Amino acid sequence: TGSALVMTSMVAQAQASDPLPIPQWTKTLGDPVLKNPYGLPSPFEKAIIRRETLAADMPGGYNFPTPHSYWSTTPLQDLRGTITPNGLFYERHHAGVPAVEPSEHRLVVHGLVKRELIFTMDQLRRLPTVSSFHFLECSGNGDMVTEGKFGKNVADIHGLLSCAQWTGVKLSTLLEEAGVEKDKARYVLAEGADSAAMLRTIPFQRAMDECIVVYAQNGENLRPEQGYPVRLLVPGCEGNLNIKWLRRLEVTDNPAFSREETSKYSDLTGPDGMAHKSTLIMEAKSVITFPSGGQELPEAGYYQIRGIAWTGRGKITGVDVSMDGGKNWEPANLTQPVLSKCLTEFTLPWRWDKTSAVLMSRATDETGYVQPFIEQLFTARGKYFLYHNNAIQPWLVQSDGSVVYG
Amino acid sequence: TGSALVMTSMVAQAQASDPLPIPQWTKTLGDPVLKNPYGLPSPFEKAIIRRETLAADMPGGYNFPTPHSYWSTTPLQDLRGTITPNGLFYERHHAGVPAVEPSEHRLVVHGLVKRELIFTMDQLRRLPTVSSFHFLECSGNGDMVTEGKFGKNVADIHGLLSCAQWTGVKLSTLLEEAGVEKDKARYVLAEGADSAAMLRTIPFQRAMDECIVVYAQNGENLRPEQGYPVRLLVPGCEGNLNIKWLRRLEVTDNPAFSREETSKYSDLTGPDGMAHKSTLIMEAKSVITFPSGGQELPEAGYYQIRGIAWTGRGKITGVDVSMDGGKNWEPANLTQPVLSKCLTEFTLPWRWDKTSAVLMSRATDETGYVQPFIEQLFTARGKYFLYHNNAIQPWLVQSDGSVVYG
Amino acid sequence: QSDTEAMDCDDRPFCIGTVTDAATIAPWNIDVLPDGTGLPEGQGDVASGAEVYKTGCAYCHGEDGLGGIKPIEDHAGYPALSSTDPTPLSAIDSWPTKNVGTYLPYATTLFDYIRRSMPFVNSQSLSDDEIYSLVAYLLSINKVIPENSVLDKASLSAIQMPNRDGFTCDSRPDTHNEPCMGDCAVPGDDGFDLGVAAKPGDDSQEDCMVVQ
Amino acid sequence: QSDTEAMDCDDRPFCIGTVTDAATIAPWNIDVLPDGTGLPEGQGDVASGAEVYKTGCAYCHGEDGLGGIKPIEDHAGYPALSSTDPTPLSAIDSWPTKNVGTYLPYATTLFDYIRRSMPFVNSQSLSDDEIYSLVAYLLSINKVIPENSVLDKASLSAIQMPNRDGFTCDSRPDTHNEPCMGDCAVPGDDGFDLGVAAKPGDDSQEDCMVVQ
Ligand code: HEC
Ligand code: HEC
Ligand SMILES: [Ca+2]
Ligand SMILES: [Ca+2]
Ligand SMILES: [Ca+2]
Ligand SMILES: [Ca+2]
Ligand SMILES: [Ca+2]
Ligand SMILES: [Ca+2]
Ligand SMILES: [Co+2]
Ligand SMILES: [Co+2]
Repeated sequence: TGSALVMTSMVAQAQASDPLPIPQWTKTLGDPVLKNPYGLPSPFEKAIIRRETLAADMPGGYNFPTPHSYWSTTPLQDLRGTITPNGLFYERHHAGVPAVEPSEHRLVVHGLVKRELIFTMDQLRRLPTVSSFHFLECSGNGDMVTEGKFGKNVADIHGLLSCAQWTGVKLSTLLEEAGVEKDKARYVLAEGADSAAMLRTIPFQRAMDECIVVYAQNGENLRPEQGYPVRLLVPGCEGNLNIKWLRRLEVTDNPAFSREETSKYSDLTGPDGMAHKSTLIMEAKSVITFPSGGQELPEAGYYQIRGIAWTGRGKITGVDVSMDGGKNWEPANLTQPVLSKCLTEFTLPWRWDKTSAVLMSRATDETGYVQPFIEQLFTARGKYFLYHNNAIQPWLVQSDGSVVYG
Repeated sequence: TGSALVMTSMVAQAQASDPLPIPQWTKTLGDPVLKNPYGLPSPFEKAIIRRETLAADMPGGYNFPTPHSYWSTTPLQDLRGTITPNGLFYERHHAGVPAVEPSEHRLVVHGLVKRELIFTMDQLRRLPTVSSFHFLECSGNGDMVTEGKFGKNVADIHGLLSCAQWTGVKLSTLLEEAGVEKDKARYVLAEGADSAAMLRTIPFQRAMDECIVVYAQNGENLRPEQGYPVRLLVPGCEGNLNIKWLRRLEVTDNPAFSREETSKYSDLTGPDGMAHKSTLIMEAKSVITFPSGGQELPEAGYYQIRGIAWTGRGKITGVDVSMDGGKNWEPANLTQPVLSKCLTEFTLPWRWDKTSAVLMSRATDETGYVQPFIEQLFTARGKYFLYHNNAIQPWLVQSDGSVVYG
Repeated sequence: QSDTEAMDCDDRPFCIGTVTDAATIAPWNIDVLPDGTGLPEGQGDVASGAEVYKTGCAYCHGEDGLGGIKPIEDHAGYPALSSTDPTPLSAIDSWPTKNVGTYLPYATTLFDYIRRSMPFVNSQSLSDDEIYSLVAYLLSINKVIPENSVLDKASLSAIQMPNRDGFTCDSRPDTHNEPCMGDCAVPGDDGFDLGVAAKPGDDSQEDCMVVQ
Repeated sequence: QSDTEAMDCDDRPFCIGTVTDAATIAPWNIDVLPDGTGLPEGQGDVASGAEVYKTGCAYCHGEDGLGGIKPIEDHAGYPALSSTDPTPLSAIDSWPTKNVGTYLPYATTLFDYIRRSMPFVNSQSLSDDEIYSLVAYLLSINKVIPENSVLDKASLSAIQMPNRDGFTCDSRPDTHNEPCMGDCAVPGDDGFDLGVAAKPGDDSQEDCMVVQ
């Protein structure tokens, strides 16, 4: 399985005249119930895991020095639908994954409030909940492309992206409970309990309208790699803003300008070396996950082109697909329901005739914004931009059926 | 964590004057990325697993003789939202879980068709897909209640229920590819590749309109316990109909009347001992998951009543909640989006004043059908009915905060 | 014949999936329908079935098919395949023990089930003659057929099971509950309408299994 | 004072969450804002900072803060904390190496970051004086302040970083692409409009960080 399609039809054809054998698993008892009280994938799926991008595929010191400030990618090219199963959710940590004891963990809410509050996890879980489906994406997703490195497959290039159903309490609920001083409040600082103690500045209106303090991920409690027992969720905004292992929320009248808002995670605006201070929103993006880099088409005939699209500005309204390098486009089908600030699956039927073809997808969102080509981003931002690379991703299907970066 | 709420607020109050300690995890590096290439829950979540219902809680030989024809329950009282994470999806097997090799597995489509076809998994995965969210429920869910046994918690009583995003190819696509003879076809027989080789009869219209041959579950390939590598999905219909480890689909003009359509999984219709031959649809049902059996309220004050509702007849249109044993009801909030033949989450704010209270929920679906009391089911079906118990579930919150069957 | 011709591609939406034939499928095509379609050639008598049962089935289902072997204490035992009361289920009013004799509408179900699922730990290992003999034995001890019966395709198809009229189609919904919001009656109160016994369903119910 | 009064329940939507105070929170309240809010009492000079750096930081960040220690071959090294070219980033046109001197808009960021995150394997272990001295040292080797600097709350707050004017607010979207469907130009074709350099954003952008 995995991404490699083998030439099964000819093999099956040759065997078609033999009576079907009865496999051993049809004649003997399988594993009992509760062999795994917490279930695991089939052993035949052992290639479907999170991975690092190999240094050999990213020469030049692209990969970070230490596995504690590093990432791992979701194998998006091997997934279907829009949900990322929890065990395959991408990682991006700055001091590894802390082993937080939930009964000891505390969340402090203070600053420009009438009453400073401390919450235990039990207290947080009592408060009214919201549940919604949202993607998370690192603003560095795809940054190697801006540096002229390309990676092999979707995971390498776009793998810092996942999607789940999140449940928690609205940040506004916590702030109202603390008696937030709305006339003075301009920002909320959010800080983590890992040893990086990541600090980010949340604009107050976004904090009140959008943010959720979440503790459940696809139904069960958060995974350690996603911030167990509690994290901040800022739908549609860069992963780093969504502080994991959340321990403190401070309402302030001034922003922090933390290191992750200046030295890192800030973007050059153009050739003059100026930079943006805050670029929170992840703009509309899409990528074809099949056929995509590293995969192979076994024969001519029908295939379903498929992929995912997403935007931090609400709903995806369309995804167009080109099979000729961008000269002509067709609108793809969007799997319903299309949700706001969530992955959207797109599909399009295609017949391959063994000629080489450059496939690409182009998303449009509810604001009318259209996913750009990378050359447009270089024009707008200069050749040194790094983050928020939402450019169109081309894949070249070669005449032998193998797919590489287009 | 788990279901037990501890009295943390008084403890926290007493400690409120001590400066917050800095935990060890805030001062030292945590685990590196890719410690678990396939991630796992926090060790602190080890109580959140699938379980059997203990014989001590279900006296009288309720539990089946062998772990190979048996079940395990989803801890619904510990989950949030509507997605069941794959590792906690309920099990119901008849010969254990076969270790199917996906490259060897075949799906045969034959019978009243122009051309008999064999599919490999690679071939199935090429065909056009659908992805949608649906619950699966065993028609025996809650059957012990009809026999006067009650179990302790939601998992015990209603735990043969889970929900996921499913991706696969429509059964109609496979049947059209085989050139199904629509004028003659009345049923499709579906058969599994485990050593029970479960056989069920699917009505032809339902097969063409509704059924999906699925291979992905919450984004990744099916779990072995859910039928890896391919199963049938019949949205809204009893779990047993959704044949796992699907190996054969035969279009016929007559039904099978298999053992699982006669001896088992068929329901007495009334006191006269007559039975239904086919009761495929799971009717509207709901259950409060908090506060529910086995849980405990630590103090008076605000709580969010929450639960899940579902129906095999489309969408849930409302869930009403009573806090006084059914005399008075309030409409609960339904988490959006409400999807067809899928779990729907409902919530309702509540203030508990330490007096005992009987809580219950009552679902209504788009057909206007209202979830009944069990006494109504006994009247309609006689005292010996077993399957399709979708009765209202009462929970008694006692004055000490502990919750038991109502 | 080219590969494309063999695949029948011109006539197919996708041309994915390999064309095969009945002989290839035969080892998996094991279902038996109520009219006997699918029954193999072969035959078996009650005495032979008793022998096969004694060595291959009795240690789970009990010597006389009355079951009850309990591999796990406090759990149910392996199911009985017979009972002491042969009255069809639809004719009694006591806690029903659904089993082979009292409940099955068709004898073919018994053949089909044994063929695909039994013995439990080594299924699909019996010969067709052995299955006919087991069906004969089990129907005999359930007092459905005489002890001197010999079953084959024709005679098994002809068996009329005692409970064959005991089934109707799904007639649900079979409750009607008003979504009362205030001052409501509950079961046990005089004002609560418990409803009535459900009417039998008729064969027009769209999901119903109806033998033509 | 009853528990309820202490909890302030009458004035709160839910009365969940325990009331606390600044003294309790203080050990976690470690952020430093651009105007110096949050800086602790204490001070440190460049020479002391050089000593602390040598024993606690140099083995990762390099003897002169030029970094490059590579614990994993083929990966990047630990980041440099200085560079050989002190020109502010916004004044150059070559591949930017963002670092302490050339990029940070506020010196307080450096204090805040070291205070919360460094040393990497044993964070939040430095004294306030040590942090002041490290900041002094790092700003000194970055040619932002003189070697004889002594930093404390007031003097650190007063530092004007070279790149303090190098930032504007988010002005995206910064591309405009027509959803052309047929016979389209692509980048490289004459007919394709690559767009223009983005205009700087202004402080009214709703998410922007603006210091009052
Ligand atoms: C190791 C135990 C074991 C052996 C040996 C065994 N069975 Fe079974 N049998 C079972 C179990 C367990 C079930 C119930 C399976 C289920 O419901 O999933 C069953 C069910 C049945 C049923 C269905 C009963 C009903 O009420 O629906 C029949 C008929 C049956 N067995 C016949 C046989 C025959 C004939 C043999 C020998 C050729 C045999 N069994 C050997 C364990 C066994
Ligand atoms: C064991 C290695 C190690 C040690 C020791 C260490 N650091 Fe670091 N330092 C790092 C890593 C790794 C990063 C980048 C972390 C990240 O981006 O997540 C870093 C980042 C920094 C940065 C931010 C640089 C920038 O460009 O944004 C500063 C400043 C810094 N360290 C200062 C110090 C000081 C001061 C000390 C000693 C008190 C120290 N470090 C000790 C590994 C180390
Ligand atoms: Ca105060
Ligand atoms: Ca044929
Ligand atoms: Ca083919
Ligand atoms: Ca057949
Ligand atoms: Ca409290
Ligand atoms: Ca502060
Ligand atoms: Co950004
Ligand atoms: Co049923």
